[in-house]
Amino acid sequence: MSFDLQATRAEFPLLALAKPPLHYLDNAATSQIHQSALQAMADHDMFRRANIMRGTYRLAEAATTAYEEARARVARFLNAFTPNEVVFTSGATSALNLVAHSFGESLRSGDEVIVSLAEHHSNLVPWQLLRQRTGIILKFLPVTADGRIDATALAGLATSRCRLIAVTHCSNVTGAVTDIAAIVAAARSVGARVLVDGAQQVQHGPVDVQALGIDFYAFSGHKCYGPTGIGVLWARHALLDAMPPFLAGGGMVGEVTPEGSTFARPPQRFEAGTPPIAQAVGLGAALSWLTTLPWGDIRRHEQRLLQALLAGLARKPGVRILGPTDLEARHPVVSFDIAGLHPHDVCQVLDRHGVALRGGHHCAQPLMQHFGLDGANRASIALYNSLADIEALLDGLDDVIEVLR
Amino acid sequence: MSFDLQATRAEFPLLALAKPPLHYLDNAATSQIHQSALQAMADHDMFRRANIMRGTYRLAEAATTAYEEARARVARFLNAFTPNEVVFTSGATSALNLVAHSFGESLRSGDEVIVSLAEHHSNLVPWQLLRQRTGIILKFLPVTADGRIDATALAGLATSRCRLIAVTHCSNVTGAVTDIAAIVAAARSVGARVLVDGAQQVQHGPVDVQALGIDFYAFSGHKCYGPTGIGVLWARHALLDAMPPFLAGGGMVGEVTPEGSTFARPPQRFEAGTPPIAQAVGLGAALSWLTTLPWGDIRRHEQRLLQALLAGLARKPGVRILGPTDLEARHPVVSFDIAGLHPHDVCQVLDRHGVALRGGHHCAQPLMQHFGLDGANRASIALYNSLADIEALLDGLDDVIEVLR
Amino acid sequence: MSAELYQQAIKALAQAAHGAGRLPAASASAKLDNPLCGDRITLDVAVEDGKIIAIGHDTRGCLLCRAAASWLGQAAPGATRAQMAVAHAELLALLKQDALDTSAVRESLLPFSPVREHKSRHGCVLLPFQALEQALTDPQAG
Amino acid sequence: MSAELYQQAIKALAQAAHGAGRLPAASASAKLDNPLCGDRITLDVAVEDGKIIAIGHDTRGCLLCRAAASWLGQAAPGATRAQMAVAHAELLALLKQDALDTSAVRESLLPFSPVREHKSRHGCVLLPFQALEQALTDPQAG
Ligand SMILES: Cc1ncc(COP(=O)(O)O)c(C=O)c1O
Ligand SMILES: Cc1ncc(COP(=O)(O)O)c(C=O)c1O
Repeated sequence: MSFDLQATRAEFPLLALAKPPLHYLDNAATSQIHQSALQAMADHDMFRRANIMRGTYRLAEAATTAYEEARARVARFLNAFTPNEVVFTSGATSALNLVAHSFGESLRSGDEVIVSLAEHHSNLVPWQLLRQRTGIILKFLPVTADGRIDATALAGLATSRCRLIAVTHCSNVTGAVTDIAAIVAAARSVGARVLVDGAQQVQHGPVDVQALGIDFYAFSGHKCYGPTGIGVLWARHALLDAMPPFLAGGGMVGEVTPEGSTFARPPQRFEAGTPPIAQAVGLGAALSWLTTLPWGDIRRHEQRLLQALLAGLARKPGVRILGPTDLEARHPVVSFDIAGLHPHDVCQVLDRHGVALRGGHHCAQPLMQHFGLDGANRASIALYNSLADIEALLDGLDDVIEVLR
Repeated sequence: MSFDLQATRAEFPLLALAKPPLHYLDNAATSQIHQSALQAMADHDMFRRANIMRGTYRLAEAATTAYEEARARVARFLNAFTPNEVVFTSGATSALNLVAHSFGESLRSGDEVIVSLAEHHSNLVPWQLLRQRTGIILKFLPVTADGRIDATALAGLATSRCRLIAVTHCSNVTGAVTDIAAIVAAARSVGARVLVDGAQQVQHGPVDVQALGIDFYAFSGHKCYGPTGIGVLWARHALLDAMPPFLAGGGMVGEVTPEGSTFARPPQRFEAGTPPIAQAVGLGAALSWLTTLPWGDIRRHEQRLLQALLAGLARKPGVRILGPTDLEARHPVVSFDIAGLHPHDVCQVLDRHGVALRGGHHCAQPLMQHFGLDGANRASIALYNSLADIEALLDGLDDVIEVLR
Repeated sequence: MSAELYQQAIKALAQAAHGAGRLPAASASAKLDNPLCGDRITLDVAVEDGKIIAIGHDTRGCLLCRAAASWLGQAAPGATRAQMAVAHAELLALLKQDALDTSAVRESLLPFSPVREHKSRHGCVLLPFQALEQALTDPQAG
Repeated sequence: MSAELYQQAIKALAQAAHGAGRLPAASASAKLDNPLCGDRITLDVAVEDGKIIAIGHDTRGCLLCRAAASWLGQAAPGATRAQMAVAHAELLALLKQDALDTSAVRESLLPFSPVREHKSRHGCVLLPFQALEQALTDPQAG
């Protein structure tokens, strides 16, 4: 199978229906949803809607089966050891908070957690709050001049008190892919666990958590062509099994009396209340579709667009690219500054050209500080983008400069 | 406008499409979804999908507007003072956990929280975990012989250390509606706050949180004809404003540095990460539809079915109804036991008759203990149910007794 | 389909309640519950020279669960651990194999085959077998 | 639409940056940010006998935000609190009234009217006005 760009675009209702055509380059914020996910959710709600787990009638069985099949699909996408390692959450942020609370409960004052300066706020602020609650020491892995996480600095940073290293798989600002192997090696040498924030990785293909050798992986459905309202925490089952519950309520208990409660085993222990059932089914459909795609072709396609974008930006006056300017170990997410022009103004004018770009701090203020900026423009490419999208952006930027200067 | 049952049933795709016809009587677990919610979500994903809040391009503005319009619709449904009192969560359970963590953080060892023995696990276990974390004293409001929350017992129970009384608006086991006015009066006399779990109330019509005089209200979308994956916490704005954040991440911060962060005002402070955007829009559509309905007619219709159900059950040999057997201050949720028959077997056989009923402890084990049972059968009626549904259940029960005895 | 589920053989097994009641001289016990449906079993077993000599159980569960516990109460005494492990495997095959193949399953277990079609009930039937396995491999204080 | 947004009058205002820079002898200050977009302003004001005599601000924001701050830098000195409250109300009406009605809005604010159509940018224009209001009613230590 080879990658057919036009056919693929047609499978995204918003892109297919947009008039005038939309050059959607804000995929790092949210990707468009694939029709398989939309269809799976509608089918679920129209033919199999019931609460899961405890119903014995056929409709409830069908709903439970669909939900657990979605879990199995996530497990296949991540190459998890078993579906029981897959916890459905409402998004990457809630998955990360789950770890900060449940795994975090085992940490003591003086224990260390290391995060990088390139983290999204969702993988930073939960650890700051844990620091407030328990007195852990939060250390920061520096980034290189072009914004890459500097894994070599771990040698001087990780001590025997280090319990967890939590880093992003791919930066939502620079597109840089983290050297997870180096992180894992350093973590293992001090006995620390490794959490990887995969929010920006999963839209670029299946992940192999076993090969990565990590302990926790988190991502959101809405950034990988699936629905909003759903996310995933993957973790080694033995780790999950040792963790206390976080949210409490129906479906995660054993015996409940006024005096106290016992808890179910993972993953149920971490899925309190009625989960996002239809959304899990939608995510399962999107990931199944992703699993079948010709990723070699798609990577080449994405790199071609990335190259055109980097080259085009380099030619514009006053443009500074944040992060790596080469094609090595990165995904097609490019942030840039235009001297004297505020990103919100830039993106506003680009909108006139049908180009959807995001400007701001991208929920990564420490990284912005590193670059000496309050915010930046960001173009982020998904598999359905075309050279025409890149050209519209580059042409639009000429107009931006004319209008705003 | 008067209530047209057949026309209303036709607006629920699953009921309209089910073959053979489905007698869906598990509405307390999850209701079927109204077409307006399905349509609103599909439209959102097909025409307005973008991340919210920070985008300046038109698509992102449209998404943000739709999300905030949904918040305004929830506010109207609840008669909130302002939409800023409405926090979107992933469900009732997560809304209740939010309060147990954020409001709970202000409680000290020895402070008291009172819940009733009729609570769903989702409004019980979070307080047990808070007790573990902070040493609060958890007290239990007793229930009467027929399972009603006994508000008069508050006189002897609530002391000046009482900080919160948290009760369900309507029991998911007995259908009994709590006397909230009595709870509020008792709470005010000792300076305690009142949280009401509205999960079983909202499917029976709009709520007026101002008239109730309460402080917190929680419910789920999937039980009021809306989507899964979305819920609401309403709270007085001043209370919310005084509460620390719970989940942390993008969208709920002000300034973030490695040293620490400042937080946005409510509701954003409590909506970390990308929220369930399409699901909020779907819920908004369902609640708008609910707001327009002729509730006087619908209540009469629901009561007629309830009456037929109660009378029919009373005639069956060995059947014991849990909870009130009259029509006063209750919704059409009826749990019952059949001597010697396990609820799972009962519901399994009913399924052959196209009757969807739930058996089990209904996530209310303390109440089940009160009734001296491990579990029970539950029939729960929604506005789209018909007398034919009740008759199918009653006929089915005759077969149940024949097959299982 | 459901009619078969509650066929006479199953009802009779549940009714008979072989092995019901705790075992005073248990060499091992296990208490297991299915948090999803609330079924609970406490199972005692007395083992001598690798052979199960007696079994007892306190089962709070549905008809299917009680029938399965009763089956064990009948079949386990006199059997070795290995034999019971095989019986457990046969039941798993009966319920979960992609295609129904009864050739490898003993006849006395066949009345459970309609449960195949009802995934939500698999746990009910398996719970007593899991309790026996746990009592034999990872016993708790009775 | 967006073209008008960045019309010459707005660009000129931003460029002029009236009142830019902190005020050494401020009688009150306010620091405000828009957490949704990251715009930040620190605004100082010197008041004498109920009259604003000078204003200063450090604005990190987009062109629209800087234009609004500059508008204040030009209009506030010499005005009373009440006059500035009215200007704030006029701007709010210009941006948020259901139907555009410019009859009650002073001419110097009209260049901001295209912002109406861009809800996500309302906060940019309003931020300096909110900072002034806060400095006048609920001042923090500068
Ligand atoms: C790297 C990274 N981590 C975490 C998140 C949080 O994802 P969500 O907002 O879907 O919870 C994002 C999304 O913005 C991200 O880019
Ligand atoms: C009274 C009550 N409270 C809370 C809940 C929890 O709702 P959810 O599972 O949607 O979070 C339920 C639903 O079962 C309920 O009936």
